[in-house]
Parts: sequence; structure tokens; C-alpha cells
Amino acid sequence: MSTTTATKTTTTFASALNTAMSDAMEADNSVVVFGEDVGTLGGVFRITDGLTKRFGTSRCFDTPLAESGIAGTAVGMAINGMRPIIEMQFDAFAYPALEQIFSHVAKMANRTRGRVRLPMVIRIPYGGGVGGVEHHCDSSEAYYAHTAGLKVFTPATVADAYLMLREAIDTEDPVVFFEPKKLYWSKAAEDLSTLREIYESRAEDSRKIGAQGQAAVVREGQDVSIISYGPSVETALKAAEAAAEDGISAEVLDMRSIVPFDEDALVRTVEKTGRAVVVAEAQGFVSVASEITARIQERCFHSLASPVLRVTGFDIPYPSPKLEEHHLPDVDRILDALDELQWED
Amino acid sequence: MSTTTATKTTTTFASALNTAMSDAMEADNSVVVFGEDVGTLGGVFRITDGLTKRFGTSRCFDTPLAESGIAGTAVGMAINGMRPIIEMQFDAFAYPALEQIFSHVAKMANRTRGRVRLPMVIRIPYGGGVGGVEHHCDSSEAYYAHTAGLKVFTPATVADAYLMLREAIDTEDPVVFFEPKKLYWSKAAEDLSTLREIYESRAEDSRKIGAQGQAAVVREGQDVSIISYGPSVETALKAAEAAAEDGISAEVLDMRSIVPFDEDALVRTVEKTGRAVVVAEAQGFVSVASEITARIQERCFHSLASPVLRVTGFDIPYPSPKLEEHHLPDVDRILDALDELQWED
Amino acid sequence: MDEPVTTAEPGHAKAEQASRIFEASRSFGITPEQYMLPAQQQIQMLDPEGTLIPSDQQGTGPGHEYPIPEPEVLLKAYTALVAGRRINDQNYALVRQGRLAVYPSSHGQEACQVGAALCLDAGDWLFPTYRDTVSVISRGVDPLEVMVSFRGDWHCGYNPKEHRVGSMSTPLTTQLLHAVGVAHAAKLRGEDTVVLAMCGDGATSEGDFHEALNFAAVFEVPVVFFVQNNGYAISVPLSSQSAAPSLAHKAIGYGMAGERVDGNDMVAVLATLRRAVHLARENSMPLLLEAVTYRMQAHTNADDETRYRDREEVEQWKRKDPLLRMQRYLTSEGILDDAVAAEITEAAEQVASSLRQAMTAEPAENPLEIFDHVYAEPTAQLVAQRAQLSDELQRTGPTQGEK
Amino acid sequence: MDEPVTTAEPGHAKAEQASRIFEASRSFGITPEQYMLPAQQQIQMLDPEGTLIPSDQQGTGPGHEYPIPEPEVLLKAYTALVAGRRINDQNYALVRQGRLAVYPSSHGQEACQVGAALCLDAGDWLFPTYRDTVSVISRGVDPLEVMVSFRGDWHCGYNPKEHRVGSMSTPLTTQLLHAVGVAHAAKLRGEDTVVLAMCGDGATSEGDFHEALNFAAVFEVPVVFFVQNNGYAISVPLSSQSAAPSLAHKAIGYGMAGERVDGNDMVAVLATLRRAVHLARENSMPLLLEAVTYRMQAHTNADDETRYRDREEVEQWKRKDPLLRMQRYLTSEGILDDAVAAEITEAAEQVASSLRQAMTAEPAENPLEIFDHVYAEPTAQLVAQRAQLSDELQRTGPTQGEK
Ligand SMILES: Cc1ncc(C[n+]2csc(CCOP(=O)(O)OP(=O)(O)O)c2C)c(N)n1
Ligand SMILES: Cc1ncc(C[n+]2csc(CCOP(=O)(O)OP(=O)(O)O)c2C)c(N)n1
Ligand SMILES: [Mg+2]
Ligand SMILES: [Mg+2]
Repeated sequence: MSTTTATKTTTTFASALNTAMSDAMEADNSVVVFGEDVGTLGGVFRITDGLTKRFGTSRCFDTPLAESGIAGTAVGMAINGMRPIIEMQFDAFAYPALEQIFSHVAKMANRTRGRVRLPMVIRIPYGGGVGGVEHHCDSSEAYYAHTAGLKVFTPATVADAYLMLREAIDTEDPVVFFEPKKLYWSKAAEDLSTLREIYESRAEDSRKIGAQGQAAVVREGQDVSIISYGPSVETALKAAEAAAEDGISAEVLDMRSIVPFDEDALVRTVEKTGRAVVVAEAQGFVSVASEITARIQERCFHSLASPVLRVTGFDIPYPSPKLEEHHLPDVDRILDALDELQWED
Repeated sequence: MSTTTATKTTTTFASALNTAMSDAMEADNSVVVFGEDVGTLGGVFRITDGLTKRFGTSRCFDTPLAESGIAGTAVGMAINGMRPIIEMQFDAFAYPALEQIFSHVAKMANRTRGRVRLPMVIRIPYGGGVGGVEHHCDSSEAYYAHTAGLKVFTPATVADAYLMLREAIDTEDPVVFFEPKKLYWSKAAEDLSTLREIYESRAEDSRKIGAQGQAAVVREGQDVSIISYGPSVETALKAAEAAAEDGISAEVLDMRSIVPFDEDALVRTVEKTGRAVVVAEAQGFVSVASEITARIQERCFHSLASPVLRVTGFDIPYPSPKLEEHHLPDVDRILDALDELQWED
Repeated sequence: MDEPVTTAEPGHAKAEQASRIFEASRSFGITPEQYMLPAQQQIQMLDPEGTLIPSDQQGTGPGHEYPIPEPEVLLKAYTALVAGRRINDQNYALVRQGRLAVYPSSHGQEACQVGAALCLDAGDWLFPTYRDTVSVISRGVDPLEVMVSFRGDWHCGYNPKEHRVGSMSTPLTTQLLHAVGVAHAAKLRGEDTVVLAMCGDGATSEGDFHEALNFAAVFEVPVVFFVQNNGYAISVPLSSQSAAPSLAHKAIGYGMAGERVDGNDMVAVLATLRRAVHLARENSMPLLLEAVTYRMQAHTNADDETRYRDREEVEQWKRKDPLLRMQRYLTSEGILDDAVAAEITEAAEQVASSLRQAMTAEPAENPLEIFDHVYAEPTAQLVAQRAQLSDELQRTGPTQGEK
Repeated sequence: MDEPVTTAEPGHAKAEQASRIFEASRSFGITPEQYMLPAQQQIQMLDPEGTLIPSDQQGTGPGHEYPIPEPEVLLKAYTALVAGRRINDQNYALVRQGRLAVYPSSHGQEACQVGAALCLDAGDWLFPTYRDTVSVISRGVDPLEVMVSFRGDWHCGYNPKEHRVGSMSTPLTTQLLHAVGVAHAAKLRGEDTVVLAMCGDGATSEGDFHEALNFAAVFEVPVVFFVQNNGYAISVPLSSQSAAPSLAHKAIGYGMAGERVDGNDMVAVLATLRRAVHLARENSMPLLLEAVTYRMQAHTNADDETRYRDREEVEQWKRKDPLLRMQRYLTSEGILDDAVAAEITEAAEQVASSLRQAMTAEPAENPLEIFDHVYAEPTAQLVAQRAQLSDELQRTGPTQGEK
């Protein structure tokens, strides 16, 4: 799956993730990959395709079917010098691992006064829009983001899929890495060898100063900020485009990382535009969108011309495939929210 | 533990909970209680004391030591006509049950188009301030509140301990019932027989129209609203008292129920006072406090004279007993927040 | 059930004292260990050619004896087998035509599917998984209602209480605990309901499997845990899932009896399941039954089986096809003749064609229903959100709203 | 380890083919089942009076043979036993004086505690629970560092990597999986590290117990799972926890060997643990050992044991006290004399008195440290929150800040 040509080629989100892992495994013997079906099969989404073949069953292997077992074993491996990357097959199937994640993965470093850090990555395909049946489309980032001690990343572009996964593998802290499954087969005119170069040039600094955890302005605008992450960034961009036709210039901010949380980027964009809409797939109640909203009003109160509005999934269990379109934030719903931002004032 | 005298006596929070269960068991054969050590021992906090003796081992019994097992068995019992009340021994020990709670308890009614409802109560002692060691003081309400399909209650007074637990047992929906463990041995001049009468008079309506889920103004004030729930209500009241000495009249709102969420009560108090501070023990990031804050600014934007501020636990794992006082919201920290509410404007 | 709280000698487990297992094993004249461990070989009654195996070679023995079910029962099973195969293959086709979102087929496992339904009484309960469509239909649930979820209309299309069939469970082995709870509730009310709970070989690795078996044994409730060991959990073979001599060997660790059966032998499957249900009901205790079978098709339509197994392996298992074996046996015994066989095939064809027709129609789901069942009474937030969607649908017009 | 991906015949588990268990059982001339099931009785070498039991009555047999450890080892164990008892009783007193937040005592279980530490090499790892203070100290961790958590200063006071001792785990059986991971990492690097992982009888009901044993067996890693069955999980007796003939009978369900030992018999505990560690290391495979013992004191200081057991039961177990039995045995064998015994008592007294003194001093914890270890680099929010607390502490003055 790796590409070494120098010309600008087309790369999928999936192959960017795959290459990030194989590059990290190549660079560091202590990086190991395991989970359900990640070996021979290459994962149900083929994100680990070829890793067992290339690195052997000791570096990429299938486990028995038990998610707490996978997470707990990873904790032990990280205690003993490895950098495990584990895959949860789908969002809702990570729930059996929550005790290990909340009580150990998140707390081990703090518990031991930093003597035992757990440099591990928990990869979770998440979100909907792929016609998945029950339990296959949850957006569960709020559970992890609320848990102190975990980092929570979620890339929205092919370049970030590569760069952020490498950053996640490099960090000494445990990272929950949310992969928007509807983007797996999305493509971009990105070249893996260029991404590698960017990573290498960044890496020297980033391991020390932490380029990670920074939000990105993915579209500049003046009138309103649309703040989003993961699978919703694409929708936010489309909405901004549509808004432009109505004469509204929307800036789009991709949070990229929920923890660390780039508060300054939020402040910069909202102080500039004076209005904000937060977009996320997860049910909105007690969510990451709630946090972004609360934080904006705390920090930018006097810059705001209207309340910060949220466009999120409804407060319901994720619906069946035929009904998911009604649940997910879409361009129209974002435009409706933009309309409500008290432009007459 | 039950009291039947008519004179106003002193009742503990613990005995109010205990009596709520025994009254419900008396009234309805399908109410059963189980969990770890709830039988012979009466629970590590003695909240189920005497239930096995009074109702027999078929109505209140110990289970093997496995929380997913407890929750999953309760799901089955509720499917088959019972109204189980289960006890999680401590907040962090409910985590092994999260898959059952997120994927079944919360979703069964929706999954089956309302044909299978799960009238069950998950009792969770929570919060700190009792000198508890690691894993014994988590405030985990955000995880449940974010999960559509669950109700989340948390009483802050002896009267609510009785009344809300009875309401929780009566509702056809699953309720996660958070008991602030630092209040267990608090007392109030409440009379259990009076509470029973209140319950009986309410019950006729409430089963239909839902008195449940309403916030309560526990102190009236004009200048600022302090919004809180569970273990923090007491602190909020003390802060309001201290603020009064500085000439600030603070209204205190006890949310009582996180789901249902009494948005109207929030709007009423903030529209009246124009300022708000939200107080909660849990780490503040992506929390119930975030939601309250976000909701207030959405609904009361033009009434607000200053940003809504949060006084919450820090974004850290719950600290050890000797350090917890520095983590927990206290009166001084609330007063500091009040000071920041831009009174000069 | 209102016994005084037990205070048995600590450090000593139940089975060492007077226990149901102890009583049962004594009645068979064997030790509790011999009773709980599976027989040396899997129980098998028909050979791959459909010939009845001599009774001393069936793997049975003292405490592990399985009478052959009556001819009527076997014929009923065969009828369900034929229908089950037809349903599997019809749905497989529908998936390829894009009419179903997903369909995990039990092609090859139909003997297990049918057995699990036919061994139960009407008052009993069944707790199936995503793969157990044929069991659910064999139990009497309307095939169209079962397909509601696979078509992507709603999560569960039938009423679990009507036929006493749990919703087909996806999070692995979570449903085994529901089975324990249902049995426990029945026991508390003095009902002798047996619950049969199904899971796969891979699923036995989950923590909930362990908790369910242990709870059932400690509570002494009549749950039959029925593991369809089809050799794979998606791509992972059993040898990477467990190092146990057999999955049935897990039973003794909970103080229950375990047995292993040839899952492609309809006669043996039915015989072992019926006896397990009988013992569970009589003694109010759980049992574990492992059926060794094979998934002939991919895990689901999303799966690529060529990545982890070769055609040859699949071909070998074709020879053990449960349908063919049963047909040969019944024919040779004179229980089945051509006329009856034709009737059975015809009936199966009916089911398939009604499935096909129903899947062609696209029922109009009401989008607003997504708010209606979350709580018994909607919260203020859901009322507002419902109004929002309703408004959107009105603005975009009925066409949008219905799609 | 870079073997090709295995594709064993599906439906057939590992142990039926060439496996480590198969090899081991053949080397003992017994069947794999006989090897994996525990011996009929628990292994016991000293009777309650401290007299050596004749070897044909020790419960041992083919494949279940346990040589008695050498005198030096036994004397070392005795020394640790005496110290362990003294530590338990000292801490019990400190708790009553309010100097410790909590202390789960292992009084009565010291033979298990000591055995778990002494059976390991320096390069091995130990994964203890909240009750295993004496094991952790016997392994060489500074008692004062161990007490940091019980005093409420910080969650874990020692460096797990220094002595290869995991932090004492509270969420039950979660640590067993960490043990599997540590062993697996070592195996991948070609190190022959054995990991001993401890839990209680009640804890065996948790899902993580199941997942840990299964992972260890499938990964073929050298983890010795050591269950201290002390009869109770807080108030719940074993008979309400498990219906299995013994907890050791769970082993065969994972394809590993299980054994049961008298947990109050220091000689037998050490003998069985040492052999388990040896087999684990030699064959790179896990084993399960259940030690039958008794918790002589309440669960913790917060517990009221009179609610669930009578004094009489406790008195009976006093007669099986591991310390007294060992003392009598070593004295009668001439391994221990009065002079040595006095030295050992004196050394234990030293440990106790240093504990006492240390617990009198109140070290000034730095409140700001609560922010320092959450992440390798603090987030912007934590930097701000730290500044807030620092400001508060300055305003309230140093007295407040230090308390
Ligand atoms: C808790 C959980 N983890 C992972 C999955 C994803 N998943 C669905 S089926 C499957 C394999 C199950 O194998 P097995 O139990 O042998 O049943 P089979 O599919 O072979 O019938 C997996 C991993 C799931 N449904 N639930
Ligand atoms: C997951 C989890 N659930 C519940 C508890 C609370 N708890 C602490 S100790 C204990 C009893 C444990 O019994 P056992 O495993 O026999 O160990 P023992 O205390 O007897 O040494 C319980 C229920 C916990 N620590 N972790
Ligand atoms: Mg399978
Ligand atoms: Mg115990």
C-alpha cells in the first residue's frame, strides 16, 4: 500500500493510516499492532492490511475476541517497554474496554507520579453515514474526552490521517484515535513521501514542543466561525460554500484534537467573526460540542453578536440505516443555524 | 430503619433511601434488589440494610462479583416483568457494566419500538469528600447523561433521597441514580411518614404527568444564579450565604435530575438574575457543567450581563485523600467566580 | 426461594457439598467431574452419509446418554431445515442485489439453528445473535419482521415478548446475561421457563460469557448455553481463540455440565439440545452445549473469506452438509418420501418468495419515529428536536421526508 | 516468534493437536485432562500441628508432584512470614489510631503473601492487589513507599519498574491483563520473564479474569495466576460466588493446568508456586494456582465482619495459622532454633517500628503536584488550572497550602 514515487499521487485516508503504522513499525521495534482480525484479514476496514505479512505475527497479530483483554494487555505491554497500537473493531465494541481505559490507561501515569507512562494508541473507527446497523455508528468521543489522562485525536483529512497517527504513536501519553469511518475511502491529492518528509521535519520539534493538539483553520472567513472535527468537517466546509452564495463568509475551524484542546484557536476565530456554530455528529447533550460552546462564551463573551449555536446529532440512539440521514448534521441544518445568528442586530 | 411516628423526627439520607426501597418492595412484588454485598451485609454503605431479612433472599440478594453480570442480569429480569434495583458498590466499579448500560439498558426501548421497556434503577454512590482512596470518588454522571435513553437523577436532600428514588423505581425508563456518598449520613428534620404521604399524593399525577425531572430553587436571590446538583448543592448554598454577607443576593438552583433536563428552570433563574455560576464536582471538561453553561448562553444570551462561569473539579484524575480538598469546588472558589462576574458593568 | 441466607463453609465451593450437580451425577452412577466434563468425543448419530451410527460409537456413555427423537419431531426438523436453507440463500441473493444492508448467513449451520428453536416449549425463551435468523424464524417469528433490521428499517422488527425471542444481539455475549435474568425472574415467580441462549465460538472469549455462565450456575437457573462453534470469528480460527481441549470443557469451571455435539448432525443436535432443556427444567440448572459446525459462506457480505481460508477447507465441509445427511437418513428410515419432500420444498419456496416480494416493496418509514421510543415520555429536548425535524421535513417536501 | 500465520483445522482447538499441554502431559505419562485438572485433594505438606504429612498423603500424584523446597529457602520464608505478620498487625493498629486511611490486612494469609514474592526471580514481575502489601514488601519494596497509598498521600508510592511490581490494583482482576501484557512484551523480546498475578476468590467472577486467562493460554505466555481463596469477597462466601468443584477447575476451560493448595501451609504454598513458576518459564505457558486460606480480620477497617460470619468460624481457622505451623515444623526439623527465632522476631520488630515512626510524621504533600503527571506535557487547561490553585494557595497562606 505504500507509495514511494515523488510525483503527486492520490492517496486514500485508509492507506495514509496504514502507512503511518508501517512507517512507525519500521522506525521502532517496540511498535506493535493488535486487535480483532487485524492480522491475516488486515482488519474489517483493511487499515492494518499487510502489516503481519511485512512485520510478522509478533508485531501485528490477532487476539482472542475480548476488548477489555485487548486494552488490558496493551497496558501491560506499554508498562514493559512496548508502544502498542490497538484496534477496536467498531465504536460501540470499545465499551467493554472502558473500565481498563478509564481506570488504568487514563490514570497510570498520574497514579505512579509519571514513573509509568503508557505510550499506546487506541484506534476507534467512529461515526455514521455509511449505512451501518445498530452499534456500528456511535460517536463516542465525549466519553473519552471527559476522562482526564487521555488524549483524543480525530483527523479529518488524508494528510492528518498520516501525520496525526504518527504523532499519536510518538506521544508518551495514551491517545484515543478516532477515525471517521465514512472517510476511509476518501481520497486526496496527497503524496505519502511528502507526508513522510513533513513528519520528519516536524518530528524533531513536535516530540518536544508539541505541534500536536492544534486546531486548523481549513477555510478563512469573516462573518461566522463554523467549528467542527472529524467526519463533520467536510459537511462544515460544504455549508460554508453554500453560505458564501448567500453572501455569508464563514470561517471553518477543524479542531483536529479534542484533548489537548486548542482554546486559543477557538478564541482567535470567534473574536474575528463574532459568531459561531459548532457542528458534530454525536448526540449534543453533554458532548464535546457542549464544551466548545461553553468555552467560547467564557472566553469570547464580549465578542459575540449572538449565542453560539450547536448543530449536532439528536439526543437519540443512532438510528437505523434508512433513517440516519435525518439524524446527521447536514448542510441545510447548518445553514438554518447560520440563519438564526441574529444578523439583523 | 423505618420510622412511622407522626412527629417530625430526624432522618438520614441513608435511611430515606433504604425506606424508599422497602416501601417500593412492599407495594410491588416485582421490585427486587441485588448487587455486591447488598444482602447479608446490607451494602458497604448499609443502604440496603434489613431488606433481605424483611423480604427474603429472593427479593434482595447478593450476586457474584461482576458488574456487567449484575447489569446484564437486571436487563433480563426487566425484560421478564421485574423492576430491578441494582447497586454498584462505588462509582468507578460501575465501569465494567458500561457496555451493558450503553448498548442495552439505554437502547432496548428504542430498539424494540417501545415494546420492551426496562424499568430498572442503577444506584451509584458517587463523588468525593469522604477521604476515599483511588477509584472510590469518581463523579461519572457525564458518561451516563451523554447516553440517550438513560435518565439520570441525583438527590441533594433527605426528602429528595426518598421521593426521587421512589420516582426512579416507578418510571418505565431506566434510571441511573447517583447518590452523593458524602451525604449518606447527613440528617434533616424530615419525617418518613410525611414523605410517604407526599409521595402518595404526588404519585397519582407523577406517573402520568412527570413531576420528576424538575429542578428546584433551593434559595431565592436576585443578583446571580448558582446552578448545581448532588453533592455540590450544599456548597452552593454555603457560598450563597457567604455572598449575602458581601451584599450579593444569589439564587441557588438544584438541578435534581440531569435527564430529564429542566431547561425552563434554568432560563427562569438566569433571566431573573442575569448572571450564572455552575458548580459541580466532576472534572469540568465535556461535563454536565459544560452542557448547563452551553444551554444557558443559547437560551438566555441577551439576559446575560457576563459569561457563565464554571466551578468544577480540575481536569485531573480524582486525587488522593490528602489532596482532595484542593480539587473539590469549595465556597472560596465559588466566591472567586462570583467576583469575576463583571459587576462594574 | 425464601431460604435463609446461606453460610456454607468458606473456602469450599457448592459442588463439594450437596448440590444439584452432585445429585445428578450420583443418579448416573458417575462422579461430578465425569458428569461435568464432556464425553471423550463429540456426540454424533449420523455419519456424513446419513447412516445411523451404532449406539456404542455415538460418543455417548453413562451420564451422557441421548435418546433419538421421535420420527414426527425429526420430520418437523427436516421441514425447518429446508426452509432455513432456502431463507439463507434467498437473503444472500437479496444482499447481493443491494436490497438488504447486511445478512450474516447461517448456511451450513442450519441444524443448529433449527435445533435451538425446536427444543423449546412455547413458554420458554430464546436469545439469539445476529447470525440466528433461521432460529428466530423457526421459532415462529414472521420472516418479514425479522428482516426489518437487515433491511435497515429499524433495529428490531419483531416484538420480543410475543414469541419470547430476545432481539438478535450484536454486542457479543451480552445477551447471555439477559437470558440469565429472564430465567431468574421466571424462577422467582415459580415458573419453569427454560431459556436457550446462543453465541459463537469467538464470543466465548468475552467477559460477559464468563459472567453469564457463572451467574447461571450460582443462581441455579435453567439456561442452556448453546455455542455454535463454526470454526471462525470473522477471520480468526478457533485455534487463535482458545487453547482449551474443547469449548465444552469450560463448563466444569462454573460447576455445570458441558457437552459437545456434531453440529451438522440434525439428529444429534436435537437429541442433545432436548436432553439439555429437559435437565435444565427438571433440575433448575444451566448446561453448556458446544456444536461443532462450519460457516460455509463469508462472515457477512462485507467479508472476504478468501483472505483467511482456502476453498478446499470449505469443500471438505460441504460433505458434512446437515441437510443432505438428514434427508438421506429420513429417506432410508422411510420417514420421508418423495411426495412429502416435494411438499416441504414447496413450502420453503413460499417463504422465500414472500421474502423476495416484501424486500422489493420499500415501506415508508416515518423519520419522526426516531424520537418516539427513547423514553416512555419524551423529554423537553426531544419534543423540541422532533419539532425541528418535522419543520425541516415540511420545508423539504414529502418526497424528501419519505426517502 | 515470526511464525507464519497458523491455520489449524477449524473447529478443533489447540490442545487436540501438538501443544505444550499435550507435550507436558505426555512427559508425565498422563492425559492432558488429568494434567490440567487439579489433583483430587488440595496439596498439603504440613498438618495443622506442623508435622510433615507422609508423601503419599500430600495429595500429589503423577503430573502433580511437588518437591519440598530446601531448608535455606524455608528459613527465608519463615523470616518473611514473621515480618509479614508484624506488618499486618502494626498497620491494623495504625488504622485504628487514624494514621492510615485504610488497610486491607492479610493476617492469616501470610503464607500466600510470602510465597508469591519468594518464588520469583529478580527479573520476574509481580502484579498484586490492594490486599497484597506483605507480598510487595517481601519482594523488596520499601514498606514506607508501600504505605504512601494507604496513608492517603498519593495513589502509588513506589516505582513499579524498580522492583518489577505493578501498582497494587483495586479494580478487581484488571491487573491480570496487565500481567499478560508484561509477559507478552518480554516474550516478544526473547526474555524468559515469568509474571505472577494475584487476585482473590471473589475476583474470579469478573470478566477480566476470564479474558486474562484466555489471552495467556492462547498467547502461550508464562503467567502464574495465583488466587488467594480466603473464603469471602467482603461479606459474600465462596458458595455464593461459584458453583465450581474448585476454582482450580477453571484452568482446563482455558487449556492450562490448575492446582489447589493449602494456603496456610507455607511449605506446600512455596512448593507449588515454585514448580508453577518453573513450568511457566520452561514451557512458556500459564498456570492457575488456587490457595485455600482465610482472612482472619475484617475486609478493611470499614467492614463489620460480625454481620456475615461468627467468631467460631474464625476461631477454627486460627488453628491452621500458617506462622505457627511453619515455626513448629522448622523447629522440629532443626532448621530453626531459639537464637535464630529471636533474631527474626527482632528484625520484624525493626520494620514495624520504622513503619510506626514514619506514620507519625506527616510529610507535606505539594498540592500543585495533582497537575504534574496527568500528561507528559500539561495541556493549556491544566497550566491555567495549576496557576489558579497556586494563586489560591498563595492567598490563603502557606499553612492552608500545606495542610
Ligand atoms: C463486543 C463485540 N466486539 C466485536 C464485535 C464485532 N464482531 C461481530 S461478529 C464477530 C465475530 C464473532 O465470531 P463468533 O462468535 O465465532 O460468531 P460467528 O460470527 O462465527 O457466528 C465480531 C468480532 C461485536 N459484534 N461485539
Ligand atoms: C471492579 C470492582 N468491583 C468492586 C470492587 C469493590 N471491592 C473491593 S474488594 C471486594 C471483594 C473482593 O473479594 P476477593 O476477590 O475475594 O478478595 P479479598 O478482598 O477477599 O482479598 C470488592 C467487591 C472493586 N474493587 N473492583
Ligand atoms: Mg464463529
Ligand atoms: Mg476473598
